[in-house]
Amino acid sequence: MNRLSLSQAFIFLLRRDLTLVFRNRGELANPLLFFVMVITLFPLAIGAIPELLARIAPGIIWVAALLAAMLSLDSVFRSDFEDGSLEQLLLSAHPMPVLVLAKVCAHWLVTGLPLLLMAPVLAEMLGMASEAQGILLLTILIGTPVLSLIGSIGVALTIGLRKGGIILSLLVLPLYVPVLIFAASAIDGAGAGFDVSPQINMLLAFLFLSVSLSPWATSAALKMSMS
Amino acid sequence: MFLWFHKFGSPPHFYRIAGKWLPWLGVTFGLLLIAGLYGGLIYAPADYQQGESFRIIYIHVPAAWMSLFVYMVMAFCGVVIIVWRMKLAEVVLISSAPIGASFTFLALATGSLWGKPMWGAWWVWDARLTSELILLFLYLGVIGLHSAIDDKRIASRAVAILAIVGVVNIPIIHYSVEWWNTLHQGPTVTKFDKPSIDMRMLIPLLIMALAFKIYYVMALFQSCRAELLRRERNSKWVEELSGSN
Amino acid sequence: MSDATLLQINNLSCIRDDRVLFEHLSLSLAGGQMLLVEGHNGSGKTSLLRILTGLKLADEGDILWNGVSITKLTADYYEQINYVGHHDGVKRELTCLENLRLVQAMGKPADMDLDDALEAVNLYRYGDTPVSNLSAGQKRRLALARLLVAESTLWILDEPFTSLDKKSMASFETMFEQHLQNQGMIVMTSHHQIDMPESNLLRLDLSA
Amino acid sequence: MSEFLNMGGYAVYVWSSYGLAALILWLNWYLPRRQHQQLLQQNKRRRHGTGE
Repeated sequence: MNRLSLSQAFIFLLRRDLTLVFRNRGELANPLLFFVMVITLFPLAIGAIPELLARIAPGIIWVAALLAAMLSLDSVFRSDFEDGSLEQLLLSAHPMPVLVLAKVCAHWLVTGLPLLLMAPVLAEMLGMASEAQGILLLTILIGTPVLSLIGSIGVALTIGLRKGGIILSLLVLPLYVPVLIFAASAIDGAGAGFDVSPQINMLLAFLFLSVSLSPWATSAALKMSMS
Repeated sequence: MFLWFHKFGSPPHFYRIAGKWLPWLGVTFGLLLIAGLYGGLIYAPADYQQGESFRIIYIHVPAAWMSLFVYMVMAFCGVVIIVWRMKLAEVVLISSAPIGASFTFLALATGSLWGKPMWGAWWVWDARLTSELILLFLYLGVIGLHSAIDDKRIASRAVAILAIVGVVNIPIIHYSVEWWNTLHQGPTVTKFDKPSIDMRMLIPLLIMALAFKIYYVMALFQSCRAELLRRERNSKWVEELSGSN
Repeated sequence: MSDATLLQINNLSCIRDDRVLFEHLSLSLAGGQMLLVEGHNGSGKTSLLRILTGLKLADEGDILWNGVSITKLTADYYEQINYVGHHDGVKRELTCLENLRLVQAMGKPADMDLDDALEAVNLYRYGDTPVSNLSAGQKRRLALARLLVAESTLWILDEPFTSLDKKSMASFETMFEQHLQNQGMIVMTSHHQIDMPESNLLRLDLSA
Repeated sequence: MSEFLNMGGYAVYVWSSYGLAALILWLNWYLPRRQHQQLLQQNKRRRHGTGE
């Protein structure tokens, strides 16, 4: 028998990770619930003033998405690290960055994508202008994979630590700043009726940059963490 | 060239050389500092708009420059660590982090001290201050990660990766923040570094910048020597060192 | 496999938190030979094995595979080795068969039917059982089944007989002998008494 | 002289900037130096402890 081709290996690992998640269905909803709850807290904290909420809705939704993405990150490599599957992946004959990309894709499909489905509901609850809602979805679609990709570097660096959680946020959040700026401003701009293609193009550029660079950094960091 | 690099990179050799250079660096720094202070505090005329308060830039601007410069040095060390696994680069990287963080903090604090009389508030979301704040977080991440990992050789590789990732992101973060700033506040905010600065103001600034750079090398050597002793305390050269004293 | 297949350890040193685990270690292993690494707890057995896999970097020295450093070979070397460490490296949520399929997908599949492999480690009945329902010994056997389904020359085994009973130990010893007869190589640690022919067995004691 | 110290009314801001800078630069130089000396002494003690 022959070794799997690279794309076959990629798809195999992606499917394996999805299978694993569906056999642990209980955890599937957690990041989404977190996302919804954080957003619910804002009207409670600052008062349910429609104009104010509509004004800050893009910011709230994006900050909540950012936190949800960050908190769910730990599960990308955690179980593989604990049961020894990760060292077997590192010793695989396939290039590690490709395998990392497969795992991050799977992770995004189960944590990032649900946010996309929930966002219109939340946008409506916060009274966001309907012109802005399409752009909101677009920014989440392009932006959350970037968060997963950058975040995976941080997880890989801290996976071996007993108290990795806090330090992970310290490492990852500053790197999320550009995505946050451009995504929130695109939604703002769309609400005010401006052309937001520059912001969307920037987000796309971030996506391409992080797809091509971050898997290398993540696999280097995983190698470091396993040694 | 490579041989020299290799020899310079050996811990005992660097330890000795750094010890020899330290006094000279100290003297150079002292002279530059006196010149810079004289130039900045006395020789340079007061700014026609900001009055005497502009003299804070002789601390603020060199500190801000150094905060970026030190991070570049760290990222360079990161590449050397990943590619050549050189011990000295590990020591330089981690010794640089607190110094760089200090410069960043100094830039932030002096920016705030300058902003109070100028803007009437201790903090405004000015592009440079915001970037410096994020840079400070990046430094704290490096320091935090290094101290969280017990095995120092593994910790060095971890911060090497982090520094490289950080340096790729710094320009992106910087321009994002700049862009965000013009979007929300308009370009009316007075900037420190005006393109047309008086020569009598500029020269002391450059002297101070040079003094800070020399200071960085001096503080770096000092703290590298301590770090080398700590890491290599069981090696032969350290034992010989304590024997000869 | 030709006779040229050779694993060389050159002047290897490993230092952990100031403590020298081993220093200037040199030896070589040819096809058909087995290296048994011995030593008390904390003498660096696991570290040596992990350095051999390339997961861990040595503080000094080099590992050569057919004369080429493994740090240069990476994927070409990984294709030649199989590692079973302290952790079983199997997913509890997946069934035995799914786990073995994953092993094949990530490595170089051997010409062995997965059912036959399960039969060989006496797990045939459990093919569709999730691993979470298996006992510790059964999980260990499943972990060792990776040696059969992914083709490799060098087996690196860290305490392979943990939680195994006498009977399964004996059957794995037969499997190891088979591998050596096919000019394979084994590097392993074990607290258990190994009942294998001494003729092609090398011993390395790290506590000395 | 007092005019110089007064800094055109900005004395608090200017001098606290320079003071802070002096403090931070001094700390970054002094702390590693002290550590270095402590390590040297520790080594000496260890050497004499095991050597004889």
